[in-house]
Amino acid sequence: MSLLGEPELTEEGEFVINIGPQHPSTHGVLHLKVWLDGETIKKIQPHLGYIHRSIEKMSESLSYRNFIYATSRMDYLSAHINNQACALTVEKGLQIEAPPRAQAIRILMAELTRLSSHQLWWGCTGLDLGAVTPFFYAFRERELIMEIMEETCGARLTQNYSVPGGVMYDVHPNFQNRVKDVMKQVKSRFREYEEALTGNVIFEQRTKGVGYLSAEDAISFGCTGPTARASGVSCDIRKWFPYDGYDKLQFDEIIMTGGDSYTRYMVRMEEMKQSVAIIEQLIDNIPEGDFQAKTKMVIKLPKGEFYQRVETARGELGVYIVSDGAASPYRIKYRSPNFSNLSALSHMATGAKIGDLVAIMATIDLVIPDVDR
Amino acid sequence: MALFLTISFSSIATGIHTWLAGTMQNEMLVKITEMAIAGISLLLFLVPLCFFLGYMERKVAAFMQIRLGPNRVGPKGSLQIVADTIKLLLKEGLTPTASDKFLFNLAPMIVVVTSMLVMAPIAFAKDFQIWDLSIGVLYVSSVSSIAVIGILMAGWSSYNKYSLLGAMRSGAQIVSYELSVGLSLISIVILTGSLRMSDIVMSQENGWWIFKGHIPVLISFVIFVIASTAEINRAPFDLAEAEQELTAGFHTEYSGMKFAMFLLAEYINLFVVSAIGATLFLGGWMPFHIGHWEAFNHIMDFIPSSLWFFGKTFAIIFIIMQFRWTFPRLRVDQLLTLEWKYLLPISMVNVLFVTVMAIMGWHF
Amino acid sequence: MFLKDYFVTIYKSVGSLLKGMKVTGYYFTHPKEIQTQEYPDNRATLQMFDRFKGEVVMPHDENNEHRCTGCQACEIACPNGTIKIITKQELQPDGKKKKAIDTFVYHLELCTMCNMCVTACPSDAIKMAQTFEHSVYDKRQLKKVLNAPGSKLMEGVE
Amino acid sequence: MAETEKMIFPAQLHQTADGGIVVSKLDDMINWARSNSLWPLVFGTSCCAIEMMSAADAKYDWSRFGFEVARATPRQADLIIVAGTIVMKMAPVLKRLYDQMPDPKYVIAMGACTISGGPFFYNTYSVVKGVDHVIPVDVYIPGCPPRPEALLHAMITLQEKIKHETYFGKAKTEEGK
Repeated sequence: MSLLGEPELTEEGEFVINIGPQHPSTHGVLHLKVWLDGETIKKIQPHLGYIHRSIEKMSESLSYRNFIYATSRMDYLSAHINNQACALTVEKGLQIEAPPRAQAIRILMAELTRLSSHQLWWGCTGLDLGAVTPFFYAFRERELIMEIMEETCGARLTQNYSVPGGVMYDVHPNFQNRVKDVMKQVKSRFREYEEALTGNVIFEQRTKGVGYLSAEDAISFGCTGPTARASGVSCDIRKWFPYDGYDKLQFDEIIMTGGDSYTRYMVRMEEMKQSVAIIEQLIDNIPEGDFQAKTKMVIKLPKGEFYQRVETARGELGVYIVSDGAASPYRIKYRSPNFSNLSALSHMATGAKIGDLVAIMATIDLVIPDVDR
Repeated sequence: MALFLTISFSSIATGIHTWLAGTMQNEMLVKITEMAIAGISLLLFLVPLCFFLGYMERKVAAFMQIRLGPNRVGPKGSLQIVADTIKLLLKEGLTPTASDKFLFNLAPMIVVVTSMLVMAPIAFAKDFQIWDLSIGVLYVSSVSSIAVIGILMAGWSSYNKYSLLGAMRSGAQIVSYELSVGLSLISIVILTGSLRMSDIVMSQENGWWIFKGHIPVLISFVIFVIASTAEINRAPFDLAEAEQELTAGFHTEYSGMKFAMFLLAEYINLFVVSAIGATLFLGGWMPFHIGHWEAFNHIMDFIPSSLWFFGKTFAIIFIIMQFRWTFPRLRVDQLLTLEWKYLLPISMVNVLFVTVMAIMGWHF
Repeated sequence: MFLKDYFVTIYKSVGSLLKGMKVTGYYFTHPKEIQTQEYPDNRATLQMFDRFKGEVVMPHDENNEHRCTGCQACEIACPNGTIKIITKQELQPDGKKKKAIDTFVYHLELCTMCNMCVTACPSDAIKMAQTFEHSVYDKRQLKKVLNAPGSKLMEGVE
Repeated sequence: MAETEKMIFPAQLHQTADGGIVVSKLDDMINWARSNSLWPLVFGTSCCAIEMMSAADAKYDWSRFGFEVARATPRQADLIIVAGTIVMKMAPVLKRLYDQMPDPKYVIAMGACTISGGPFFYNTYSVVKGVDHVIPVDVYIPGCPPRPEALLHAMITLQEKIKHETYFGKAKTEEGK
């Protein structure tokens, strides 16, 4: 049943179904108009705007301190990384740098966010493919990370922890011990993840060779993040344009060349391990010092344009601020990773089955509010 | 208590029969009354059974998913399904305007009635069977395939594209998997030499077929479990409902009581296929006997036959439930590949082995 | 050769499926792994973290005095107008008029718990409370007045 | 629950004088069934949906109350948890989903966005300022997003409300007497 429009056969005798806006596998309110031939997909047309909250427009009327909180609601699974991106852009405009302690805390939080986001993604991929139980195993570890977030930032999902100049307050005294405990547990569970889903023959059949995206297509669609890295495109912002001291850390950019759903899955699984490695490097070496640089009460950026990109759990997030010297930005534009990744969906899913569409959407890891903003 | 159960089942049945035959002179009337009693007692048995299966499913799922599951309604949450049923009974039963109203309302009935009909030849305990007809196995495999008509009807009449896709998937699925189920049942029929359920159970007096029949019967048991999971539309073969793909598949438009009937049918089907699997491969109500160990067999006989039957049935039900909560769903083409490329050829070759074994008398 | 591949595929597939069933089977047979915290029953022992942001409150001491001077820093800091402060001119004992709060309106239904108001407050008059059970039947109940009736500014807070 | 008792209930509660024992017992049974079998619709638009998923996970486990049968089709759902912002384009879809649900149906507005537009109350042009402009809401939970426990609390609050409904006889209100 379509939510928009009656069931109909188009002139060429095509069978059109509307997946979404309310559909369990669209991860939000995406509306896909799908032309079918039997079970095979002939064409997909995504319809956007069901969660367009005009965050960009809204940010123009907020001060530089205040607009950051709204970006938590954009890609809510990488809320901290979004906040970090905005804070970095403002810092760039002010030509200040966060103190080393703040930078280390930010990276720790960003990697924890990435880990929790990937864990949620892992559970939901299982769920989308019909295996319900992985969801619960993934959320068990995710809840532990949420506890860390809650103890230090005071909120589980939308932390609002990064502020221009550093972080809002220092980490909780318990932070280091708790993180170490959690990392120990997270590491011990990877094996179980592999047994429960990765090695499963049905899962392999469902994902291998499905939704192929070549490196050229990945570049031309502007895909970033694990989606592009699974096609062999090196695009990790943490390596290419290091920020907040990522250049001082030892970690690998995961690049695989399969280009199918299974490779995208494997890239994310490996990234989880890299995140754990980054956290373990940094957790004992948080520099002492201030957690926040001194900033004025009312921040005013000089006239000009400022751009900063970061690597969220889904790809490259770019924050572009045009300032006219006032206390609030003249124009803000977010280059969100999901929008570009979504644009490749139609290309990837054409010729696949409906079941594959679900698998492809799961492995792109779409967050729809980030598409619509 | 346990001994009482064994005695009562057979004696109650014969007792009722003699009493009815004594009071009513008309033989026809006796038959009709007996049928009515059987039907009513079946219903009285099925409803609590489905409550239990629903509860069991939720608890099994919960424990596999490291959580508690229903525990607030009634003791340990045991009344959860009762609450669900009462709610569904009292919920508005919608019939979409554009649907074919007659077929739309008929479909759930067909699905439920079909699954209940299959209960007829199942032996629940020693001498306790509704209808011990001479073609029991054939009856089971033919009647159970009628259910697909109900599902197709539901999908077609809903005037909904998801339903239609679900129904078409279900049609392809049940028609294909019927073959494997049939072939694996036939291997037991070949060994027993009879289609009658009571004969099949009695033939396992000196050991269950899964032990007596060596590897070929083991293979056909595995194929039976896989194929019947597919036939009753349960995950990982629940393509007809496929929540993540087709919202709710063929019953997308059903609400309230009509939806409850689909749920009821699902659980009855689950019970029926497990019961048939238990009867054919694990000896039904027959206690665990080993060849000529008279003393051991005698001890085993003390456990009432109904307990044996339900124990085996629930073991298979548990396995099917574990499938559901462990595996991802197959894609529609992989589903057919599995059947036509793997299950069917293997079961065909398997039937050949079983035949040779039966002719040569290599089984115990 | 073909037959060998065929059976190797079957063997591997069955193996991987059994591995998956081992995981679920393990958890089914190990009830101590159950993670559930029974929320309404564990209410007495459930402890939120100190920094958990549940709602904005204005602490009052035993003399019904608060620390809010009515400077409206929080109102300005709030990104989405959750706080509205209505001030009045209060006559001091020495005859001077002084600004004081009349009502501190807090819209819980709008609040995003971003903590900006608390960090902006120069006199620590407001803080985040660790409550979270705010469910109501009527949305009007979510509009709160934080200063208690008849409360005064604490001595020495400027 | 002490908290829920304190809350102002939309209807004043009185014993039915003329209701009769059978009718009120039946009512109790129906309300018991309905309140303990709230099947939510899978409907999440943004951040709150993640916390809704968390409420389903092993740590919070709403299946203890019998809520875990999340239905993807509105035809089989009893409850719609509006988890996330509703924008102007989504509002007609939400209304349609609500209309497709069979009676009795309940609505929980989860999070600041659904109650009032929340962070998007001022300065945006596209957000519906409160989901109660579109569909009637039974329980509101503030928070951005509310904790999973807060969602459980809201569902318990909704159960309390359902337990005071009447199916047979007159409403248990002063006006109904």
